[in-house]
Amino acid sequence: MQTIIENLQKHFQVVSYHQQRENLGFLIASKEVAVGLITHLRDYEGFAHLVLLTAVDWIEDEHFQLTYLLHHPEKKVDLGVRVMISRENAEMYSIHHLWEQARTYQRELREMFGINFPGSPDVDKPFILEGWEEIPPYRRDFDTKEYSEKTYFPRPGRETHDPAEYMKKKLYPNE
Amino acid sequence: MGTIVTKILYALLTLFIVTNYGLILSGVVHKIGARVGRRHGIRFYQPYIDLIKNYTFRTRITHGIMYYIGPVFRLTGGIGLLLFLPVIYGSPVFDNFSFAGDLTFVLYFQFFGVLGMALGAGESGHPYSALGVSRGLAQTTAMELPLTLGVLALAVQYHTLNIHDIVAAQQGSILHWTLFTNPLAAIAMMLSFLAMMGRSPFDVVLAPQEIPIGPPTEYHSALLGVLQLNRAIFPAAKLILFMNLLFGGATNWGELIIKTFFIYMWSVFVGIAYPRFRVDQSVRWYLGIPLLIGVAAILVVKYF
Amino acid sequence: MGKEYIEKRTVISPEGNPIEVDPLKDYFCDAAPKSCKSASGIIEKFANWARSESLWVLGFGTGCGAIEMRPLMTPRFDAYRFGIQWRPTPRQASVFVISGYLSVKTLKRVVRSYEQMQNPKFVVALGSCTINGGMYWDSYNTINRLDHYMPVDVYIAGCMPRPEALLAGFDKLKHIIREGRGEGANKYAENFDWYKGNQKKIIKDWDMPDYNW
Amino acid sequence: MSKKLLKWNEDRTLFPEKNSEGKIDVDYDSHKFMKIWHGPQHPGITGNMSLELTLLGDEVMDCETHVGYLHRGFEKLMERRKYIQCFPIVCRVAVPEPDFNEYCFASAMEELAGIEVPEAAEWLRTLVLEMSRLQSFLAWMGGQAGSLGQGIIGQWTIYLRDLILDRFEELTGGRIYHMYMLPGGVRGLLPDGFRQRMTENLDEIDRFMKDVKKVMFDNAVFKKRTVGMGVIDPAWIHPFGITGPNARAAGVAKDVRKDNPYLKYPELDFEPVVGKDSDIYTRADVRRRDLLMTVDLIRQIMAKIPDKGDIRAKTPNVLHWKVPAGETYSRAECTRGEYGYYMVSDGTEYPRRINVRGPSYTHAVALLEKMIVNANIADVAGLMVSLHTYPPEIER
Repeated sequence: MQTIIENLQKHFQVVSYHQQRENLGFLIASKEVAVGLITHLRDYEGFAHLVLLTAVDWIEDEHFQLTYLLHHPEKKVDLGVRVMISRENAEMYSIHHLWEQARTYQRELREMFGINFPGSPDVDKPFILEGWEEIPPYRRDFDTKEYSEKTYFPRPGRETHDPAEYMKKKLYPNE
Repeated sequence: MGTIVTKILYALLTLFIVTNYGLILSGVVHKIGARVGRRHGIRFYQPYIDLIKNYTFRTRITHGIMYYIGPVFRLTGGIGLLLFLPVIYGSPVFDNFSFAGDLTFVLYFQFFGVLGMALGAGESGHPYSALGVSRGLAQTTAMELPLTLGVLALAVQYHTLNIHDIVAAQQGSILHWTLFTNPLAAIAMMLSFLAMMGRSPFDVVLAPQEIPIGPPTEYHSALLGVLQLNRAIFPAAKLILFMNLLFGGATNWGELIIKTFFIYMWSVFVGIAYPRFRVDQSVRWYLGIPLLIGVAAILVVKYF
Repeated sequence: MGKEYIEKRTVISPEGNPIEVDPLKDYFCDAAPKSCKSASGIIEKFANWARSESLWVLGFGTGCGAIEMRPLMTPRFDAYRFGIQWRPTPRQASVFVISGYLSVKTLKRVVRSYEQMQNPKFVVALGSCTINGGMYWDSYNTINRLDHYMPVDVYIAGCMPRPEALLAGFDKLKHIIREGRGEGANKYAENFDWYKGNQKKIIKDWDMPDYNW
Repeated sequence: MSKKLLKWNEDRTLFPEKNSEGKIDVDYDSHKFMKIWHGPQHPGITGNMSLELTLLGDEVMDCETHVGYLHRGFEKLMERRKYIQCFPIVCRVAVPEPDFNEYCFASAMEELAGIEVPEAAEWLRTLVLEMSRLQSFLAWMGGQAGSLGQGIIGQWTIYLRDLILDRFEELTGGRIYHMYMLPGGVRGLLPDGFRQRMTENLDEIDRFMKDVKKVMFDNAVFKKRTVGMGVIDPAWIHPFGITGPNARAAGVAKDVRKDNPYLKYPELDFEPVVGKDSDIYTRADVRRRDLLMTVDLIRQIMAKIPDKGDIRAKTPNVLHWKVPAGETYSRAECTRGEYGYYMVSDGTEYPRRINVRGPSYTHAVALLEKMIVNANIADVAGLMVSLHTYPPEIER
């Protein structure tokens, strides 16, 4: 794992590297070099298998984190490439030419996070949702509970509690 | 005048008995299939309840007048086949309208229902119906070839086109059955019989996993009831036909029930054990060995 | 995805003649359903008995409850004994088993399948998620109450209900039908506007006729 | 000679030419093509999804997979639940094998929180995962035979599956959803007499699998329908992200249990089952041998599993459990391929983001759309089932 990273640092500027466990590491790459880095990893280092592509919404820092998790079939190690992109007009270069299934992931991200991948086939087609009019649902500022209560005729009689407080009230009322 | 009225009344009596027999038989066959799968299966009288239920639906929609032709033709094919068969050999009551050329007639009625279904189901406009119809026609055409060759071999063998005479020729001993006197024709016809009963491996026409459920996709309520009624009569009539042609006919109802039951079991056992052919595979299969056997049957009868 | 397939357009027929097509009007019958009178007295009772003893279930696994439908139809529980059978097309089925949560996208298909079934038709809803949302009560994509969108005869609670519970539910449904209370289809026809309003409220891209037979 | 005579000389000049993308230009106004929807209301579909097929004659010219009928927004729901509240809902992500969700969730969380699971709990987890694989394979086998019209296999295998579900019920209290693998351990030890009954069930399965082999795998019609159908080129494995038996049938020995060993798999003796021809038949056969291997693995586990011991590590109060910030990915080998959870924690009581990587994600969309082209419409169901796709894990 360490040799791969050292190799990588010769060609690319790797911002930070974090070893989660012996066969899994995460590094941060900038948006511009990310696709080149991933191509390099696939073609020269042998990370041939794209495990997943997903996004994390860091709403406080005003950016999305895209995670490309790559797997090395021979060395059995994983490398996560994290790319931070701005939350405003979120856009990322497409990798559908590298892996066939990437277009499915990119369609999903387009729909659920509103991240655009120009050039990816069918990226604007609805994938999971149908006739969705709100902001993309996986964004942190979308409140699913409020939307559900507003839309789906909740059956009266359901009570919800915060489990910690409810338990405290039930079990230790005197404290 | 009096004779024709009694004849019609007798025919209706036959129809009534055979319908009930067919309904119970389909229930029992379901049960046998279920037992192989370690189940109890449906109650043996379940087909009656299903029939009643289908007739008591309150709404019915139509796809135009041709749409009704499907079930009507299908039922006509079933009843027509039965009415021209001598059901019980030697009994004036259950002899039906058997006449000198009924063997050709029977072959025609066998195909009649399929054609009617094709017309009607095509009218419903459902793509699965259309797919099912084209599959059904292709497979029936292929399956008819060995069957017709086998029947012609029998006609040549017995020098008659009358089923009654064919049955008469087989009386006396079990060795007089066509099964033993002309085994090649019997094999060709019994292979065709598999597809006639619409069970695996030749049930791609109705394959619920691919084209649920083929031609009858759009038929519902009373129209489906008519089809279901036919599903009881038609197999029973076909069983009686094969019993008459190959297994020496029956001289009483007990014999008929035993013989037809075992003939049915042939297709049931094959059906349970095998997955289904694609339609092109089943056409190829019928144009292969069964067709050759059919040709051989005719040649054997003609030249040996 | 464009919706041009439901817009009015001109099609060239195989003979070369142009034909005006308005798919929603021409391909479907969109007349609202009518409530059907039941027969009287003993005939209706007999019919109800037949209906209750021959429940043809539509083979539409809408949610995770579908996984318990297979044990239900196989050796251990064998629902065939009670006259419950599969039917692959909605035209021929009389019972719609909503097996679990319904997302909005599925609800649209469920409504269509339901409307294609013939009167009388019954709905059995499995799982807590059809009753009040269950585990997914706060999800943005699953409905909370099925009875706002179609009349439900029997609810079977649980996540997920065991096959024994399903058998008990079907037994209850039989009782309801035999007592003549299984009039969901008529209820749907009588309160058609209310049901349609609820459906249209959540199904945003409504690209089908209001009622399709 | 006779074979050549019977073989139709297929004239493909009538078929339209493919364009540069490998697809044909479909012109519906030419009245040559038919568009057909395969699902969601369709008995031949696995789960609740639909295929939009474009047909020319009997042949599929183009296919588009539509998913999303089962979308419940799990990843969103988990963001507004505490970790322990996520625990009961994760198993609902995929119905046929809920335990893999529980395991991946629990192990990702334990890794972030730095908790060591006791040995007995690890053995029990291994046992439950293998049992889960076994029942899923059995359910699949019935589906594969059923998709080709052989319903009897389904009756037998679902009967066998019920036996395994009984053992699950005995061990965990649940038939389908077990909620057994808590973060930090498991909920209970083996009940009395469990081994005995499990051994009897495994013997029963062994006995039935011999019949299944005879009726299904040695069947001439089954072979005719499946041999040479739906071949996955080994070169597709990495571009499409194919994992599990689908990859192993193509000769690539990819098995997470061997590659990235987890739980007690290093102590068990097994070799990944590998096929050669990569058609439907080989995939089915690989799964059958995998099933028998799973039976063998359960026997090995039963011999080694401790009867008592600590089954739960010490965890903080679960209602106030703040998992340290970080991110990780934990994976396991389920019947369909690699199952994984990607978990991001921001140091609060609520997970920041959890992403589920279901193997069907790639199999059912990109791969199926490619494979199904030029298949006969009658083979669509068999082809789809042979990939063992399951929609809920695509859309969650």
